[in-house]
Amino acid sequence: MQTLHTDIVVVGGGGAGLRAAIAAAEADAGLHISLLSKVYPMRSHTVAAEGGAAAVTLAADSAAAHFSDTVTGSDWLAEQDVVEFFVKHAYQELVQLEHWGCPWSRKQDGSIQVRRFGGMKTERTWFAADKTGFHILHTLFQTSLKYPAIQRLDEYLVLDLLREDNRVCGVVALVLNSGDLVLIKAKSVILATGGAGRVFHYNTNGGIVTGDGMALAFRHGVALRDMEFVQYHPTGLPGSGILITEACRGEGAVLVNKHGYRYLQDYGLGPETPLGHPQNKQMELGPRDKLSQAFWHEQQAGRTDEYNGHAVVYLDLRHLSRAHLQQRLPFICELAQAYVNVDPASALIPIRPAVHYTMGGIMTDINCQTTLQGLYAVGECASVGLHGANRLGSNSLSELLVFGRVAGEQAALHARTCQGSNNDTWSAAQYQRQGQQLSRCFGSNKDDSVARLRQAMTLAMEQGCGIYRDTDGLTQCQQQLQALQARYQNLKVTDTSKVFNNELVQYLELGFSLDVAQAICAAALARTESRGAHQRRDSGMTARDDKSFLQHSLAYYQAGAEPILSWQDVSITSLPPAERRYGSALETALNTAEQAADAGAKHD
Amino acid sequence: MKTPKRSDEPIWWALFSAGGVCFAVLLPALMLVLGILWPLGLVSPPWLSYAGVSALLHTAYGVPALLVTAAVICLPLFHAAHRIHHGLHDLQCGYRQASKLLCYGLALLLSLLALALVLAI
Amino acid sequence: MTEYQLRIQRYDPEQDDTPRLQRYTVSGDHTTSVLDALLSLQQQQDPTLALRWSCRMAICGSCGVMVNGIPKLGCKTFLRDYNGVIDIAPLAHFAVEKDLIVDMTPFLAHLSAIQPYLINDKDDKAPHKQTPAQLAKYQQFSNCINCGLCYAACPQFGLNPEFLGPAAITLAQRYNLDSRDNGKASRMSQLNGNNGAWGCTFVGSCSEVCPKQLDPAAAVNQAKVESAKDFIINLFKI
Amino acid sequence: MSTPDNARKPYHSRMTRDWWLQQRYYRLYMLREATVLPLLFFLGCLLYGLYSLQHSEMQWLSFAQFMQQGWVIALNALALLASLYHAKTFFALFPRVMPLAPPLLMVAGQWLASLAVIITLLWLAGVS
Ligand SMILES: Cc1cc2nc3c(=O)[nH]c(=O)nc-3n(C[C@H](O)[C@H](O)[C@H](O)COP(=O)(O)OP(=O)(O)OC[C@H]3O[C@@H](n4cnc5c(N)ncnc54)[C@H](O)[C@@H]3O)c2cc1C
Ligand code: SF4
Ligand code: F3S
Ligand code: FES
Repeated sequence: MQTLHTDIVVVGGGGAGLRAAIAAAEADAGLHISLLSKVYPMRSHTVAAEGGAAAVTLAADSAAAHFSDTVTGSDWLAEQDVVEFFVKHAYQELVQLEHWGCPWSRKQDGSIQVRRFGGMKTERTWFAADKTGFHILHTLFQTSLKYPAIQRLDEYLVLDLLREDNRVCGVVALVLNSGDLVLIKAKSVILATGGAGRVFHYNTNGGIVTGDGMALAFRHGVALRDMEFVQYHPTGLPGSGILITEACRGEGAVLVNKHGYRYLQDYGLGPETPLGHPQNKQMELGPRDKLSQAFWHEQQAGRTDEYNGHAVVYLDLRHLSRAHLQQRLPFICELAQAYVNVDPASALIPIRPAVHYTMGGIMTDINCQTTLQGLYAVGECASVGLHGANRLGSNSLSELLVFGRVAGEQAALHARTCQGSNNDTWSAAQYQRQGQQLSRCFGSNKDDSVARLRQAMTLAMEQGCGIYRDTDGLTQCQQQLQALQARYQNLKVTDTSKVFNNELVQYLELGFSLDVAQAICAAALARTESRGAHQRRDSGMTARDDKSFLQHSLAYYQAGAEPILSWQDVSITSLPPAERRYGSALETALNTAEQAADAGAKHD
Repeated sequence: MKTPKRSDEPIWWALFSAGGVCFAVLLPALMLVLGILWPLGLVSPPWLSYAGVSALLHTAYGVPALLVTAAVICLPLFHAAHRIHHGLHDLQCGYRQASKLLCYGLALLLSLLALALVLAI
Repeated sequence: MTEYQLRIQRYDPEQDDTPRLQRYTVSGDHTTSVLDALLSLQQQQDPTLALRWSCRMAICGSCGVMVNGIPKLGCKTFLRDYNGVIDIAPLAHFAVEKDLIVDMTPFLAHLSAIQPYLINDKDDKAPHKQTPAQLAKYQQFSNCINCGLCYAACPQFGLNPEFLGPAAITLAQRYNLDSRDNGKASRMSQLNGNNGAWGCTFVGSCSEVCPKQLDPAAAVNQAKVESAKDFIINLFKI
Repeated sequence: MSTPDNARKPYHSRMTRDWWLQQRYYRLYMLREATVLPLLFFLGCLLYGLYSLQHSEMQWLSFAQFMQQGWVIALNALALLASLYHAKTFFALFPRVMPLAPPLLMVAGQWLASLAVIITLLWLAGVS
């Protein structure tokens, strides 16, 4: 039996995991930190984030404004104390990253430059060209090399958590290059495994974004919160789903349907803003959920075009000069050229909505602590309560940093104060059980395969839990998922090799994904209102219903059955629910909301 | 990570680079005139007769002659030595130290010879 | 849809002593990348095929393979650009773990060796000032996605695995050129060695294959100039 | 994390001695490196010339005769071509190693220098 002993296990080498590991190492150099990741850290999907990270920066901006944008964007389902904490600490975290070397884009005088972003009233998005996530991830990864306390275990796939009663005491991992199982005992475990976008068919996510961490915690009785809220990004490339960043629209790109008409003005986001003069929160800079929904209506009305069999509308950047595009959006130019053979300076980019982000996740408190003692969660896999029903672009990169740090510090504190588990017979038994479980999955597949099952799952989710949902579709999806779970029980891994067994990894990931998919579907079915990214078409459910649903949904795992749903109150500190308004309706409404927020912010 | 030993390559690389410039800027002209046109009889300037060259070297005797020799013979020799030394490594031939001694040693010897010949005239 | 012939180098450490070639036929259209083709093979014909990938948008650096002998990102190389049988093999100059997966540990060790992080002792709360011109000095070299294609293209790394190699030296230059950094002196000691900048003979193929066009060859050779300066300064120190 | 019964068995392939024949890029590299071989021949001629000059007029004449042999002219012509190929590659590398001015400008400047030397020498040799 291979057993490792460490103080803190961080599962995930993305932005959140790396930030947490560094924070833990800085909090206490005497602690031993193991950073596990199923891919090399710099392959994590944080690398793909293009647009930027938000923090109040300009003199004209205020914490209260960022707070109100975030809460409004969340359709009032954000935990307002968490948002307050977040907006207060975001700036300092971005500066920290600057001190670690992140090549932020600059103004002529050498100060930080900020750009516009959808749903944000003021320019407050820091960016590093259009490779912000890439630069953040590499800066963090490279900085992590400074700390001898951080031991990296690259290409380790975590299969399960080790739990004694109500506390976590380590993880079980598969070492991908040898096929060996290893038990890693620790006092604190931080899950930072990223989102679950790959549960859907069209998505902007990398192949590794399969919801592993969510399922790990879920299976051990931790609630998954607000799982019904899945963000569609309005501008993915047809087919692949590769993201064309919102920053394009921040720079002035416009959306047109097949007739060349800027259709967003028909969906409450108008009036039409003049070409080259984007307005915050109007037209193309409206929030993502609204934009994706508008696409759906355009498609229903037959005003979308077709590209390689996919319905598309177009992103128009042609009025921006080639030089400007090369300077501000070089990666977008490269992507458009390679994947749809379009030069954005002279032609329209075909785009369509694609699943982008899971707002929900492992429920934690403001300290990133879950209901299992010693278990923390952070980043996209977690629901600390920042995004509510809809995330604003550029809030999540900042979230990784702000809460990554919190998680690391809290985990360090816990590791210093708690007693580790020393029960070795118990460990041996665990190890054996895991080994047996793993060996049972090998065999020959007659009429099913991991690939086929996965395809069926992603299509079912796209159908049932898409941009618009209704009871029939959701119920059908739920039944399909149940059938797929049954098929999964009989599914076998045909490749029995140990070294880099891709099929085994995909099999395990699919198991995680299916559990997460069921949680999404169950929560979506239970929320019989429309809010943020969750839109129901059933009659009586198309509007927000604060009386019954100003509540977080909590899904609890049931082995072999549908998750059990319960509800949790939302923490509201200073901004009482109001209507979410964009376009011209915004101005008047916002002033009132902001006054309230300012009043609230004065308390601290 | 321990600190590696400082390489002496900067010396050879500097000579190689200087030689490379001479090879690219000065030698094409020389090769054209001395190696092709003159032997073919297409040009026969008086300064390429025995008396002419001797006179030339005498007027330029000393530092100028040495400098010209260094530029058209010595530095290009080191340039060649550098490339051959690394080329042998590329072809997986020979031991690094031996090939280094041989290549740069020969370049040094021939360079000294050239300079001595110029001074001896 | 067109049919494409692929010849893939397979190696299963538990069965084989040396790699073998296996032929497959896949269908694809003008948008099908090599990665798409490999994944469709894996899903429909042979689940035992092992490869690395994630972002499928040329930014995570996982999917490097040799295509007809040239290092490429699988997700940014398209079948439409090839005729005849397409040869696919794991990245050259690295040890093969299985099929298209190589051992990247030496690459990571070399990256870590050059202290790839900002070294300075500023700890006030304000960001540094850095003008766009100062940023431009190193920006290009900060775009490395750690894909390792340049190592597979560099014969000097193939001949001498201790050579720090193009990406690591480029990263060292990236920090050395950063106006906010004071760590050049300690990085130079790595670059000054025979396995540092001096391991390069300017073959230049690293820059040819770099999918992000950051010209690592230029970085490595600029590092030689720096190392030469450092050499001279050192002479006067004693 | 390797144990004795670890299933790993990484396969290390060795570079063969003819690696440089496999890709066009490597062949061009080797060609560039090989430009020094005809260069060495020409340098040998120069040394021989110097020796002859120092020795006697007779010797100088026999040097001149040596230079007139077909194979010598051929090798020196090759050396000239090699020097031009070397120049092409060398000039292209310079701006990348020392980015002092726009690359095109630097490359053009270097060619102008070579050309100037050629023209000067031709003029001195009486070509008009
Ligand atoms: C295309 C795209 C663009 C985006 N742009 C922006 C933007 O401009 N601004 C913004 O704020 N947000 C953006 N986002 C969202 C943001 O990038 C992500 O939410 C965030 O990067 C997630 O980071 P993370 O650290 O939580 O997870 P990830 O970066 O996904 O990392 C997850 C880590 O967990 C590891 N892991 C997972 N499962 C296991 C397991 N079972 N065992 C071991 N390790 C495991 C993985 O190996 C990986 O290292 C974007 C997202 C996408 C997809
Ligand atoms: S320098 Fe280029 S080729 Fe080399 S690892 Fe970086 S991105 Fe890849
Ligand atoms: S290919 Fe290798 S030899 Fe130098 S120029 Fe690039 S590092
Ligand atoms: S899959 Fe990420 S670079 Fe190709």
